Amino acid sequence: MNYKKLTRDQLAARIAQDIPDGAYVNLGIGMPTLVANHLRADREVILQSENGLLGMGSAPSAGEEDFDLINAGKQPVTLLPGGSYFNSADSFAMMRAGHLDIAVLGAFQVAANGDLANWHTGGNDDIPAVGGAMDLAVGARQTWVMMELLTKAGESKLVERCTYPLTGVRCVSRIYTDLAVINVTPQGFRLAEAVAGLSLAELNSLSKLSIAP
Amino acid sequence: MNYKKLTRDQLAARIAQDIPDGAYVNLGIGMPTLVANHLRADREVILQSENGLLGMGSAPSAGEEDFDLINAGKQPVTLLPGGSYFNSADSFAMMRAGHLDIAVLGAFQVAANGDLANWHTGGNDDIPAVGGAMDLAVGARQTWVMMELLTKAGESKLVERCTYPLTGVRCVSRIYTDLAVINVTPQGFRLAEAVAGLSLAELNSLSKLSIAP
Amino acid sequence: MIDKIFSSVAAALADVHDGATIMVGGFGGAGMPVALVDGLIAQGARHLTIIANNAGNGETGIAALLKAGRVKKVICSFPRQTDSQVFDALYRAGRVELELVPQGNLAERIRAAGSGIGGFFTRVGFGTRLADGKEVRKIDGEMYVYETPIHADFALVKAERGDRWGNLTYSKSARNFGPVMAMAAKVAVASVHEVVTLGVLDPESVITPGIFVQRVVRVERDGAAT
Amino acid sequence: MIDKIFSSVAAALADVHDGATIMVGGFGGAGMPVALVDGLIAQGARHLTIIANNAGNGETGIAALLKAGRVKKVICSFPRQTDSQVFDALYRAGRVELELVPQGNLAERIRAAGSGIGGFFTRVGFGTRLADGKEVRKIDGEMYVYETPIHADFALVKAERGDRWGNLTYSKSARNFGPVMAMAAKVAVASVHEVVTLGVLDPESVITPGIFVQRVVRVERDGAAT
Repeated sequence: MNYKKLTRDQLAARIAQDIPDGAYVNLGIGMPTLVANHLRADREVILQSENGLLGMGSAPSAGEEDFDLINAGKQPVTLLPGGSYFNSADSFAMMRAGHLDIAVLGAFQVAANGDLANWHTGGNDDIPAVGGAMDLAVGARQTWVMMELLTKAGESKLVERCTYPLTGVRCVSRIYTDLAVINVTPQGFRLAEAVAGLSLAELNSLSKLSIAP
Repeated sequence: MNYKKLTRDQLAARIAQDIPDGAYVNLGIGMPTLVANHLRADREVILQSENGLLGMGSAPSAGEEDFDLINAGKQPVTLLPGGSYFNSADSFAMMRAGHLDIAVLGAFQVAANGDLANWHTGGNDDIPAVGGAMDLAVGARQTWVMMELLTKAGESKLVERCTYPLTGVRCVSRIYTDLAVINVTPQGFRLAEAVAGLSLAELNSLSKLSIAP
Repeated sequence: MIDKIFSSVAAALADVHDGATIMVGGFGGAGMPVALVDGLIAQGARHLTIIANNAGNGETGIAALLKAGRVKKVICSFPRQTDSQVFDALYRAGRVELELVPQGNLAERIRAAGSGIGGFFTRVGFGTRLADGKEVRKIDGEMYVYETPIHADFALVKAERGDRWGNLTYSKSARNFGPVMAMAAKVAVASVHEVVTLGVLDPESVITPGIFVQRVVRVERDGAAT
Repeated sequence: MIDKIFSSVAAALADVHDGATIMVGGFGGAGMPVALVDGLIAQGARHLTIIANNAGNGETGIAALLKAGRVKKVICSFPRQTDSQVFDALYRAGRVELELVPQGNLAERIRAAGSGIGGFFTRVGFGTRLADGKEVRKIDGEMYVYETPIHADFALVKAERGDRWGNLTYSKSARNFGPVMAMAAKVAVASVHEVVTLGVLDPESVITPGIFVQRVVRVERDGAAT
């Protein structure tokens, strides 16, 4: 094994690299939130938060927190000049009608047809919670997934068919993982790039898939 | 004939008398607009205008007109302290979901089952225009009609069944005319009051109906 | 004269009945009308159905209402949180029903109730277990799910400023569900931190027009009722 | 950097194609983007479908566009007015199609397009000739009619102030259809009377968030393009 996995921050930076100037983006709670720290200074990207903000800025300085101004993860944030507030119905209208360019979401599994599972592990004792995941998954113009390729148990999160309960059907267009960037095409997964030193054969072996070159 | 028809202003005052303190009211274009001039000073009534105002005031003084501030009849109006502006979807949400207490509308015909015809005479060469009439007719908690009982040709506008194209089905609860006030009940028209000197028999003869006492 | 200002939370909630359906604004703590929920606990109504984005945080607000055993059912999008221990325990014990709704469907269904919409089709949820058994329809080549309006007897909304006509403004992202919930309830009760004279609120910037609000009560900024 | 400010009406409308579907804000003259409609006339696109509340007043705005022979079809609620002579003559001559829509259905169908709703049921219009042939459904004992979203290629909206992110405020009742039309079009073009620096508009009082607006162009208050 002569390759190195991307760290979470490296992965976040890799995604930020692909977000074009002027894009309207929603970063899902959890890992995708990290992308905000790596947005390029020479590009203006407008972040939306499902709870009713557009133009979300970084975390406030200590002591400057306003708990009326939080993000979808319920952490205090700031609003940039040019930002705005709106109600939940308007916020989800933004998501659900394709006004957002990109949603970056975490995932438990992504299938070769673009199906996404990221809200429920399927365990019977789990308390289900969906939040805005289903809205974002099918609403944004492009849905990108940010995740580690493998679970802690070494199982691939890229799958032929999702076994976990679905969040959305055929909604993911690209998956950014710590080992490779993969596009979802009408013919299934297709490798966009792998970390240095990782061959497609090794990737296919890890994922137990036949990802197209 | 030992009775006198109410003038339009008397009829407007009669309607204003029945509008309770605190009511949210939409006055349709045309004759119902006159009701605004007769609202009782000891009651606070909030007027809604379909084009996006709540708390509509009277006409501005000459020279004070602002053509960004008009009523549904496109005449300049004012806004009272406590008034607000909103978009057309929100304005019609107010109408359509029963938030308005009373809509006062003009009519070509009202039927004994409460059907209303007030948007189209049915003439083939007429250019149809509906505006907010259908929304108001079915949306307000109570729809009242303000009209003369008879057409210029002497025909009753109270009818067993409308012959003009309908605005709404079973939506009118009360009709204020220059000769009588009539309620629409599950059993059909019922007289609430007639002008002094007009008997029910005369009213039935004029309207060619059997209005219940 | 119209005067929607109530002198106390208790007065504003006096007629909540057992079995009532109650919308509660807020996303996490932002916009959560804690003083009104505390008032509801004190008021004592039972067998409530609560409609909210979350199912309570920590031991306050909806969590305290749940803990007091007043809630029969929760309709929400995101019950599970790091500090949702009260809901979690009741749910696992089978002592509270849950209807889980994607957040956008929740907001849109509430708006539909407030707007006279009898039902609508949305792509959100299609093919997932949250759409199990629901009517579907193909529209322009895409699959949609039929969703119905959510009405309520009461809405408890946390606003910032209000006047005697019921006009409201909010504070930043505390707005969230407040405006649509106020539209969808028979009786919308708003807590405000400041009651202002009629005309002080800019008519261009009123967020909830007074027609959607039946009762306004001032509470201190720390959440205590005045 | 995001800069949605266009230097001229002509530049903001350069790519309107023949056969385009175009929403035009306004209720009567209030909110009617006369400078943008004049720009559309100068631009020359033909066979247009116009979606608006009215079908033109006097000889300006939509009336002038109609008179120039550019309009194939009008979708509106209230074409007939005392000064709608241009539309009236074309309609009577069979030279323009009309789809008449109750005003609330018009606003709601436009909002639906901007909100990802595939269709919805409303009581408005049931039993009338404007619902002829439409699907109906009984919901909670009342009859509803199925209505579909109205999308557009362009929306022409008259606002008051705007910034380079596309945030808009309006003036009084000139707001009307602007906010929902901006949501429902692929390209929303807003005329403003004042372009302000980012951050000048109060985030609590932005009426149309910039995400819904693609182009902003300043015009003089008399309607003339700058």
